[in-house]
Amino acid sequence: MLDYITSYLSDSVKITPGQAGNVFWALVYILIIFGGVSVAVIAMNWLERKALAHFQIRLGPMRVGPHGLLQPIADALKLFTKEDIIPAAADKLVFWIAPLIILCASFTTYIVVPFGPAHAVTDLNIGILFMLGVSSLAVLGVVMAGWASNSHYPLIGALRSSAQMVSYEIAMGLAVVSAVLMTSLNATGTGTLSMIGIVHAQQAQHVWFLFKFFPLGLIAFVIFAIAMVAETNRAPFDLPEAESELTAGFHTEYSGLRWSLFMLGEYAAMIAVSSIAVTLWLGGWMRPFPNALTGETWDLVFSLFPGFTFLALSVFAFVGVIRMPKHPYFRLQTMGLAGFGAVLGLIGLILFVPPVRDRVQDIYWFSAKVAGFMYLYIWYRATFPRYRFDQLMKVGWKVLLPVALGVLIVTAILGVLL
Amino acid sequence: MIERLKAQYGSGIEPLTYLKQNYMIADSSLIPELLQVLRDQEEFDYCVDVTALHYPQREKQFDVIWILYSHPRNERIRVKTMIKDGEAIPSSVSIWPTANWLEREVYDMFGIRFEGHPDLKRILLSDGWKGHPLRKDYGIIQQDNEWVQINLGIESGQ
Amino acid sequence: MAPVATTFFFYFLSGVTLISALMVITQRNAVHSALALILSLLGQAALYLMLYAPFVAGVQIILYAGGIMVLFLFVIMLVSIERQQKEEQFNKLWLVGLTAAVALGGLFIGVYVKGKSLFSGPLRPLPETSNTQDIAVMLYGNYMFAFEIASLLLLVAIIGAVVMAKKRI
Amino acid sequence: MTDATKYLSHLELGGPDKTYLDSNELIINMGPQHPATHGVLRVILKLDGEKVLGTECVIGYLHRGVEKIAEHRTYTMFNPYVDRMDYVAAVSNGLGYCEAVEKLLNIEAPPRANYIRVILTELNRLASHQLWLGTHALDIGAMTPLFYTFRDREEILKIFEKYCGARLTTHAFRIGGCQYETYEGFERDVKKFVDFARPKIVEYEELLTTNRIWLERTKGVGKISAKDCIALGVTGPVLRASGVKWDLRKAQPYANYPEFDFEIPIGQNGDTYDRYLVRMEEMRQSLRIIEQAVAKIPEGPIMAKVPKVMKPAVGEIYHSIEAPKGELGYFVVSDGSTQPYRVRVRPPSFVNLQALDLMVRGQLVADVIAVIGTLDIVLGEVDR
Repeated sequence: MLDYITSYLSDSVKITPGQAGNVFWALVYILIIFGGVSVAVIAMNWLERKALAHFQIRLGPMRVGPHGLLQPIADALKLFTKEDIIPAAADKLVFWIAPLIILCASFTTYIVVPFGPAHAVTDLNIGILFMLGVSSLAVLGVVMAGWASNSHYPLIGALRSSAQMVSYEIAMGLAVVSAVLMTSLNATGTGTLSMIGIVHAQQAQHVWFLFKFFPLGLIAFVIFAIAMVAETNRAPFDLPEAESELTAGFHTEYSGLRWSLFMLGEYAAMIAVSSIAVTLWLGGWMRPFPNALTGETWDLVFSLFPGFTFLALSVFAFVGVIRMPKHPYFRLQTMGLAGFGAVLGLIGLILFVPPVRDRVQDIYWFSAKVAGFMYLYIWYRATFPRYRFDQLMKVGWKVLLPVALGVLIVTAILGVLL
Repeated sequence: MIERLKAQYGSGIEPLTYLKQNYMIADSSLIPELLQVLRDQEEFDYCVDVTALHYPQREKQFDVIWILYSHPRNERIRVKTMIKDGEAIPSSVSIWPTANWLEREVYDMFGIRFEGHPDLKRILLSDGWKGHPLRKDYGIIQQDNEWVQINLGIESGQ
Repeated sequence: MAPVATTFFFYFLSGVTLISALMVITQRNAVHSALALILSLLGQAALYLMLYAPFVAGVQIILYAGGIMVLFLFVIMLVSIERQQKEEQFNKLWLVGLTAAVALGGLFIGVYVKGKSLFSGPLRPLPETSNTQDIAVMLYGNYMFAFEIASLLLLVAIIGAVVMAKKRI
Repeated sequence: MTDATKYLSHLELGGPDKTYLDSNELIINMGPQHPATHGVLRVILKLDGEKVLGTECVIGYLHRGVEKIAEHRTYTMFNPYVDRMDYVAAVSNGLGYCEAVEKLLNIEAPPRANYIRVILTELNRLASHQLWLGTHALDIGAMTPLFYTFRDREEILKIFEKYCGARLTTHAFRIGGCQYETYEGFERDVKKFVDFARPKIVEYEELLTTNRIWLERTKGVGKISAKDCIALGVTGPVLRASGVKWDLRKAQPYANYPEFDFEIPIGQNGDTYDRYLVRMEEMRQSLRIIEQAVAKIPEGPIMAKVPKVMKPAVGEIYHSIEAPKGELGYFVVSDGSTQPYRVRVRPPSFVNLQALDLMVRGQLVADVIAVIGTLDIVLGEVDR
């Protein structure tokens, strides 16, 4: 048994636990990813509120913990302890299952997300297809929630979202296919649908697919980036939960824990689709300029990034400590912030240790790219008004779809010619 | 303008001016035509307000007042007519669509019925409201007292 | 990866598929039927995975469970369910249905009994990795014409549906 | 004339075009508790999918019987009540009422009082428009302008607070003039505000005016022609956006507006976008008026000679002003006693709201929100 566990850890194994057939490590990975994504969602929740607040000249959460750092936890506690209401006229079973479907759909996709060449649960050879397929199941949860609530606003929200998600899936799929086409530009002429294979293809072709056949890759990427915002029901495409029109859309009748499951699912889905975009167009786990800036020195420099990032965060925290009011009332908060900064600094120092450094690099670059997308989500939300339903459909069917088709065809032609 | 109207309707209208504001008291039988004429021939295209006054001592208890404004002439005029309690008056919704809600409000507050109004029902008060609050004989606490007597079993909520 | 508990999963998934398929026709509520159908389709997708046909499984999930069934639900939700539940089933051809079911069952049993002699030769499982490529070769190589005909048929159906549903185009 | 009447009554309209694949109509209650109905407005929507077939407004949830209260108060005692009608433009309400009673009493406010009145009223117009912009943008989904406008509105409210001690329901004016002399540094504060507010308006416009989604959401939405506007009695920026150059400050001037140089912005299409532009320009014009008023403000008394007990002669008066929402009129009837025999308020929001049905018919649910926002209604005034 111990051998079975340690066999995966030997240096010669350079594949995912799923491929190696190691169920133990696959389970460990699943747990790590589940926990990591949950923590990321919590962090995202805090960051979104903070960043949005600063966009809007306010402070955001400031009371629970230093700079509101414990706010998401307080919120989670509140949601856990709230009364669980099921409307009397609701279809109880469907009402009960709907949030679970959304949650399962968005978390299942992480099985194939490649955080590194060996850092994924498994490498399905239909990886990207699997991700699109499973994430498209989330719409079922939305529709079920809206219908089961037996109320008008959720029903309209569900109708809107089903139409919206089905429409944008098509443009999204076409954009993905044009990226997949690019993977076949090698000696054998066979492409791949595997997430890890796609990143390897970018490595082999010495270019992120974003810049491949410029500007074709860029256009496909932009189409995907727009469609993925629509897929996850975020501003400016947040019609299914348009607050000012439908109160809260499909989850109007939900409260407490069930409601928080919707939120968890939504944020997990945001991270998941961003992961697809990173994998397909931004070189996945690869560090910037893996081919231009080669050699021992550059490898060392880039491997120091994770450590420095955490150190910088800890410096930020300590600056916050210094700027805290010197009133005794704030003593606990100041100490908390200092402790938080110390933890960040410690993590940063650990990340400088060579074996850790080498293993964590891939995950760091992948997460950093995904974090960029998360920031974009917040930025959109602060800037854009909401589309109207017919305009949304117009954008999806009359702009994105033809452009995506055109990009696909031109990519195919260029692929044959070159 | 006044002369023309006077010539047309004779003693039916009585033009007056108070504090530089023109108004006329018209016989209630003239009402739909006079308003129509004011709109079509005298260009009073904007009905500012429809309201009423209650004089319980008079025989004709109610004044119904149209406040009109003419965009081309930049001029206001008020048309006033007197009716008895329970008497209906022709609606002016077909002349100025604005009058729809304004007449509903007058009905709600005074109980004056407008004949030919497309949808005459209470607007500000609930459908089950008793009485018409802007009549002078309507006490402001009677509704309240009735409610507490029924629901709380006490004499007065004040 | 080596398969684990194959027999158990096969019977489990078949059971899920069959029971939910039965629920599709026994449920009174149309939305429940549709949800059961989705479950049935997902069970099928999992069975495809067990047959080393991941591409077909993926397409099954994307197209049927995630796409077509959502549109089904969309339509069902727009139709008043209360009215529908009161209405009688429009189809009285249970005799024909029974005959068809018996015939189909007979065919299945026949294939099961005589199958070995009908399809002689060893089973040739395709390697997992080249599965997708093989499907592509078949669809766009060997059966190109049939494939295009099918897509043309679908196009005609779409146009027909639009014409029927919309008074003015 | 117009066929607007036929739109106005009501939901039994006959079905939409019947085809054999027709879907069901949906009746939705929007409000009285709804984030986008700006208070307790309830709109019953009859929908075909997302298309609006008809609406009916149910109002009166905030009815307080202001007109009845007036009959039981003296002229002076009633003054604070008018602030509670359009509570985001309380100063305008007070101005209208005070001027109406002054006219009835045949007195005139002294020049300095008039200047103070104009400054405060225009500041209030600005505050009202800022509140409108923030909430309207929020309804359409743009969150950020709300916070920008509230930050800037705060500066106006600070001036009000320093002047009369209240921020929202100011009760700033008295019949015959103003109660309070300006505080030390009032002019400086107002000047500072004008310089502060100009670039802020540019800031709002940067966020919205050329934003593609904003354009798509507002252009061609809730269109209403000038003819329909006049027939339905719609006034204020809504009327001006339809191309009618009619502003009571110019048409029938009151206070000392003739002394100031300002423009009346008008639109062409009468859609939501034009109404937005008109209000944005009005904010600039208000700043212009404030700037001129502060520069010219004379010394002198702030109260006219007003009898301690007000007993206007028997008679009646109608006086109206250009409130931020439109024509705000007071019809005051005196029977010679200390209490008004009747005070009728002609509320702009109430009359403008009547146009909602015409404006949203045939459009989508999302447009109903946009149109309610663009009508700029305040339920305190609709229901009184």
